[in-house]
Amino acid sequence: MAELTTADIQSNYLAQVRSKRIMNTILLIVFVALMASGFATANDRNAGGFWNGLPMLLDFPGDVISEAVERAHLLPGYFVKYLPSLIETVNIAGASTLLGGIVGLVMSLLVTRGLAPSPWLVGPLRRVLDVLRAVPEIVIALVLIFILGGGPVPAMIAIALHTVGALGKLFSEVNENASLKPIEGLESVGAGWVQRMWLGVIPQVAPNYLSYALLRFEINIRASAILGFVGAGGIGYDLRNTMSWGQGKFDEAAAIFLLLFLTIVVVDQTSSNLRNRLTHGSAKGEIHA
Amino acid sequence: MTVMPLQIRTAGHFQRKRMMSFAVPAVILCYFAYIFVAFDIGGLAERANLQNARTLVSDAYSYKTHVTRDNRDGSIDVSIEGERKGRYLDGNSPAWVTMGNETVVDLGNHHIVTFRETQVTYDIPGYGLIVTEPGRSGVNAEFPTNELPDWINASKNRVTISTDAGRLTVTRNRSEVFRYFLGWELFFFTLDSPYHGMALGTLLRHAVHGEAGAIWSEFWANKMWRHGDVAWALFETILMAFLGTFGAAMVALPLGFLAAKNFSPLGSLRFAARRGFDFLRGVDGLIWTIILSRAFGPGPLTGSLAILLTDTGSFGKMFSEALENVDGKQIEGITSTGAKPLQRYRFGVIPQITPVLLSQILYYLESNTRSATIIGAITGGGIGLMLTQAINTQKDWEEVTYYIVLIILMVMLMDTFSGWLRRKLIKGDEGGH
Amino acid sequence: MLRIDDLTKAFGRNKAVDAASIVVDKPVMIGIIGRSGAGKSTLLRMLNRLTDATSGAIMFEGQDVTQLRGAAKRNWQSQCAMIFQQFNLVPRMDVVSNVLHGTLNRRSTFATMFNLYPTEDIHRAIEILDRLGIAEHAPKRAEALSGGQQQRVAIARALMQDPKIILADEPIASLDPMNAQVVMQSLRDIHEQDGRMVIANLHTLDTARRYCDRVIGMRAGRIVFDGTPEQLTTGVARDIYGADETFSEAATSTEIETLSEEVAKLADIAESV
Amino acid sequence: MLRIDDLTKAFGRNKAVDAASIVVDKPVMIGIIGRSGAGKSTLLRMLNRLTDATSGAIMFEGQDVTQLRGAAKRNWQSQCAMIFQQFNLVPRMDVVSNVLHGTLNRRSTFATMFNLYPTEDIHRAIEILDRLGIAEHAPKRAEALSGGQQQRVAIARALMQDPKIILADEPIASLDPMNAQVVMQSLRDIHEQDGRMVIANLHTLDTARRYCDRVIGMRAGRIVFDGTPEQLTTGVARDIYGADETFSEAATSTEIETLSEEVAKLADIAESV
Amino acid sequence: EGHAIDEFRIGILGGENAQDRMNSYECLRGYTEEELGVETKLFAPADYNGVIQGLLGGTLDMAWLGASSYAAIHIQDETAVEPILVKINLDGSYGYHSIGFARADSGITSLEDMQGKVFGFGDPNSTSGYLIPSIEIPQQTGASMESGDYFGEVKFTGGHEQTIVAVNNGDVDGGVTWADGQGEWEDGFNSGALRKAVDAGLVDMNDLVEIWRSAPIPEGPVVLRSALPQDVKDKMTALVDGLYDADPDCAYGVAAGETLGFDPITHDAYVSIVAARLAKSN
Ligand SMILES: Nc1ncnc2c1ncn2[C@@H]1O[C@H](COP(=O)(O)OP(=O)(O)OP(=O)(O)O)[C@@H](O)[C@H]1O
Ligand SMILES: Nc1ncnc2c1ncn2[C@@H]1O[C@H](COP(=O)(O)OP(=O)(O)OP(=O)(O)O)[C@@H](O)[C@H]1O
Ligand SMILES: [Mg+2]
Ligand SMILES: [Mg+2]
Repeated sequence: MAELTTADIQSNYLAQVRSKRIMNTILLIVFVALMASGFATANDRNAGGFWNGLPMLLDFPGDVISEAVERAHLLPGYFVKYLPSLIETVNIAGASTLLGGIVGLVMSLLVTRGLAPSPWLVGPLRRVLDVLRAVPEIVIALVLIFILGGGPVPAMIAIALHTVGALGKLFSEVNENASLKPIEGLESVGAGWVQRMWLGVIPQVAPNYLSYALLRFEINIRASAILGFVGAGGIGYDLRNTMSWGQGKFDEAAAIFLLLFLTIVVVDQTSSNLRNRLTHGSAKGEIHA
Repeated sequence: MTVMPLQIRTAGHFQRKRMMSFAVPAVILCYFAYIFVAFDIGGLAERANLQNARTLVSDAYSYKTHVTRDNRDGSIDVSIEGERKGRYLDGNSPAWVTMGNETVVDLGNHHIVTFRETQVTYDIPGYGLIVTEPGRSGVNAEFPTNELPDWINASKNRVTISTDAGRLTVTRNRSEVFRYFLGWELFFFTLDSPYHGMALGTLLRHAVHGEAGAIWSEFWANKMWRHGDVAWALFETILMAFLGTFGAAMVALPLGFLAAKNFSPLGSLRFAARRGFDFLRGVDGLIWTIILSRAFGPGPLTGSLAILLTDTGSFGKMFSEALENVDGKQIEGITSTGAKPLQRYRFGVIPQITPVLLSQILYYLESNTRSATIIGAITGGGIGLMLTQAINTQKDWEEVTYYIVLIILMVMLMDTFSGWLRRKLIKGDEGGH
Repeated sequence: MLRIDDLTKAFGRNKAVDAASIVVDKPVMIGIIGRSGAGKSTLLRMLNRLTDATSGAIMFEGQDVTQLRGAAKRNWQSQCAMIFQQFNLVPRMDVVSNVLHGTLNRRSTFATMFNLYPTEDIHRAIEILDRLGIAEHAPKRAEALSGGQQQRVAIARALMQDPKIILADEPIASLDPMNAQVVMQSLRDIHEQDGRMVIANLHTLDTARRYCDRVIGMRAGRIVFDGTPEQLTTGVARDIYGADETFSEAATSTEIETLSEEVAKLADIAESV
Repeated sequence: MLRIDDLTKAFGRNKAVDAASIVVDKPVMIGIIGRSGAGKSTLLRMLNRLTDATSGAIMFEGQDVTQLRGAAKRNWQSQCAMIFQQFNLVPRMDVVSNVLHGTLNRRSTFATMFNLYPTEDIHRAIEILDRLGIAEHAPKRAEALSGGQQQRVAIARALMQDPKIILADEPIASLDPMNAQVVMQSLRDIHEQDGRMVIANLHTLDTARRYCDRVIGMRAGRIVFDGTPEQLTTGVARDIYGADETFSEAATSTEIETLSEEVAKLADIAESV
Repeated sequence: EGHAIDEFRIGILGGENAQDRMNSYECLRGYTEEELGVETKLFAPADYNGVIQGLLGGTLDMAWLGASSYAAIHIQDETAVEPILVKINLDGSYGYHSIGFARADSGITSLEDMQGKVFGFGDPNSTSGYLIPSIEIPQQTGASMESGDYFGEVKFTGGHEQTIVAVNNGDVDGGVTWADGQGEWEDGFNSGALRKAVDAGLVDMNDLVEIWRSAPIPEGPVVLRSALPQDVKDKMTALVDGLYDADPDCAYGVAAGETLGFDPITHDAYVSIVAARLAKSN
């Protein structure tokens, strides 16, 4: 390589700066144009415009809150009334996270190169995971409601399937970072695949798995509440029925909303504390005995 | 030192480990048992309607053509999926329907249904001839056997015969035959289109001869499958995700500074911002949609704003965490040159957090495509609404399948796109634009 | 009892082991020496069936080991223990569990998944640890032990397999001289007391000379020397290592001891600054 | 020109700098030495106004620097460049941009927000980089450079400020001896050729001796020595470092060089095995 | 009141495929655009509540509501909308029925047989799917509609279609949906949710039996937002009123079936529905 003079470096650098500046400007313009035209399109396709609607933003919450405040004394009764629904929602999330986590765990081991017992299955199974992740829960739930009828089971299956996809991928990323040495050690003693995975991989990755599963549980609680909206049971279903009744049942809607919101916040906080502890050490004692 | 005590201690230790390793699966099993009871999964087996499942699956890859006779005026109507849009125009009919005084419907495999003046007959190979006579007094039917097989459902006023070849329903007013075919009929062109039934080669020839635009618009405006509308709906869904995600990012960035320990001037302000984020996140996007629909009405803007609100909560939290983790050395380096506060943020902070923020935003773009589908299903619009409606009206499962496939492709596409963008931007980025 | 015939392993066009033939008729302690990349590890890994051979055969007591599949292969692995340079233990599990992993092949998958090891196995594991002088660490996690201790746990796991052959792939390369000596002595003891065959890849000439009954030299995948330690002259060593005149035996081995000591000393000084 | 009067900085009850007074009447190169925690960094940071003084004054050309606020303070900072032990560059931005940060105080906020710098500034930045021998790295990201190169980028940024004073807080503490020498020589050159005042905190006695015109010793926040390098005897050093009889000058400095050389040599030998 | 408008927005109530609804209203949209000279848009939210919120918030200008949905709006804001027209059946009446039905093979033939069984409503905002049966059935059974009181369990299925499928599947033992009550049971009556299910081949009416029928329910009104300028209201009233005569095909689509057109109506026709709804509120 020929020696560059300072002047060369200067002009090269200036050229580079200029082209970068042009690139950035184009990027910025494209982004701004996309945002602006996107907003304009959405605004145009909407029944009410953004600016007209802004002053009315608080009308609906106002209605709900004023009715709830008016009949505040009834709220505790509603809490009790809807507790079973809440438990159902949490159970849907819990069962589907567990189920999805267990299947996702197995899937993740099957799709991690280096761990998979049959390498030719890795590609196809990964596509399966991609598809499972891509399908919104609501799609599966609606179809299953058609076959199985309403209730918690379609929601559970729908969320579990999505969870398999999501956790399967995250777990396999964790697996990729697991050290292969212990696994080779176990292989050298003649351990089978299941033994290698269970004794060699799982102890290494368990804290990360748990952390991801907890995060998924948080997400799944929301998902299960949402699926209630389409008839899959749980508290979402009650919320939808009272909300859409409108005035006259807003107090119940408010109570249900509070119940759900508090649950989400509590689960969020607890799980993020737990996750922090899991990923930032202090995970003393064997997670996996 | 003898190892005896150690051996005994270790054996005891293993006893405890054994208990532990059984305890975890046992707890999980107990929970599943509880769920089994609480969700009445046992009763599900009998409630599950396999007939529906079969209908769904077979309808997903096949279509049915209805041949309907109005028993009062004798008029006959042949239409695909029994829809007006799929109706064979007067005088036209598929080859297996022979119109005339006696209309003969050949269901294949020697299954023949004949509409006569006053009678409707169905000749079933291996079973015999069924003769029905719809009239004022009901549907009088004669069957070759006394004992009716379970694929015949007959009452005084209605007879339904379902075979592998098709299905015949006779009531006092109407006689109707369904014949099932594989495939998604009329997917490209409806019956009234000049291009219907054209072979690909012919079509291409037409296209080359300047009809490409016409062919495209015939396809795009297909009344049965409405590809144009579906494309709009997909676009609307992606639009909601796009506006919501990037809008939220723009709102959350300044708020993130407010909530970050090392940038927020006031403790109370920080606390308020954090609780605000928790609230925005805690109330799900779906509920935001309902709340917003009073002010903004139905439409994609409402969906976008709902996503924007929820994600402002998520991004605010993540951004403030990213800001709390910034390296003070760079900021100090910039400060020591006498840089103004804005310059300090621009060069000390922004270059550090852009990769983190960008990757999080782009990750959300994909997941919001799914959220937008759901939000659309409940109020907004877009492909989610089309899907729910198609499922709720419970016909045309091929349409449902079409939508599901499109949704999956859309989400996977957004996933690929955001992944690509993430790699591209974070690698080549020189500190944001 | 062990007979290796024309064993070859090719990675693409590169032959890691090239037509190696070895005959061993009684349990001896064998050291394999050679430069980095000579194919020592690959040879051992083929013996344990961690790597499949490209061609050739490994006959052990009349059976062709390279042909074994599934359970039979795993059964062979359980008879032929392997010790690794990096110990390859499960770091998050306790020492006894790691030792008990030596019995995995004999126990049902279900039992091992739920820690259902027979009490006598547990007792034996402790005895083996005691024999290797690390019984008091039994309840600790493997990762909490020093390198030398971990390697002894690995040896304990190997012994737990009650193997006919112990393969050791540079067992002392990541250890300091003190620990290296302990580990090599343990292997020697096992060979002498239990009469097990030991095949160890060794980086250093003098270790091979000191502990082995027979030394095999490899170079570029081929076996270029096979004889007693006495036959291993500096000339031969120069041949194996492909070194030129400047080759000093010291550079391959004892130097390590001096070196690490030196460095440790220097580090101490630096720290005290 | 620079006069520090009774400058004190207290963190809670702990006085990091305790009534320090220094008078400098012409641009010299000053080295400040002292143990870790002696208050060297705090003193420099007060000079640059990164930290506010608790009491006392810093007079520069008749102006009390400690009283400056807002734009005036930032203006002072731009005249008084600072170099840090950890370089404190923006690692994701290219080298030239980092150097151009030295002009931030002079340019409008708006222009700099969009990375719009005048062409002559860019030319000058590259000239400065050339002077420091790292012009060919100009378009690279700062993080892609070695420690010594990064420190030279930091010096380039300082020069870009065209400052009256350059403060350097242990500029060579994270560098290897080779790079340390290059960096110190650059500072010395700048001092000699441009006639700028340089004040450097140094960890090692001999560096201070070799490169500085004047050495200030600090101990527990107080200035305990202020004189020429020649006046800095071992006894005085022992005083500054608060060391007892076993204090060997070598332990504070040159040893580092020998040590690393030694280690490098040994590593070479080890590698050649 | 009285500001000129710059666009006109028509809401379409849930129940049918969104795109189908849009398509059948397309002709009305064209006429409106012509008549008012402003851009006209159609909106088809997923459920009743979407339209209700739109009318309450003033983001929709016109919709054809169910009686109960109209009552819901009226209760929340008396001044939000005013009813203008109602659809007339072929026989000149303007009502329909809530029909209770069960599976034929379940042996249930009347409400009495439903005691202790699972009962399914549709959408809580539906007149025939919830409001009217929830008032008339207790009058007949003498017990409330609370789960466990008379019926073993009372559920909302979410909509008419879901109720039919739920009953057909045996998910619920009996349910209510809407039908005009004319024509024959085997065909699923002349119009209504049952008829659509039959036409789609979803259910076989032989498998179902009628177990209950409500008193006639007034058809829901076409409403206009009250705040619209008077001339807009007049024009739209005239347009929809004359739709049947001007374009019967369009009227068929808009009215979702055979009709004799629309007749004027006032709030008075819905007083009892409002009362019923108030009675069901807390
Ligand atoms: N998995 C593999 N894929 C490709 N080539 C390999 C693989 N494993 C080993 N090799 C190659 O085979 C040759 C022999 O390697 P091997 O590890 O057996 O040498 P070694 O004598 O054990 O060396 P070392 O002392 O470094 O452990 C080397 O050239 C190496 O690069
Ligand atoms: N931000 C701070 N808050 C509280 N105490 C501080 C702070 N900065 C420095 N100190 C304290 O002030 C004293 C002087 O610290 P300073 O960093 O100036 O020492 P130093 O001589 O630069 O040491 P070193 O060689 O370790 O950099 C120390 O006791 C230190 O703990
Ligand atoms: Mg090796
Ligand atoms: Mg310091």
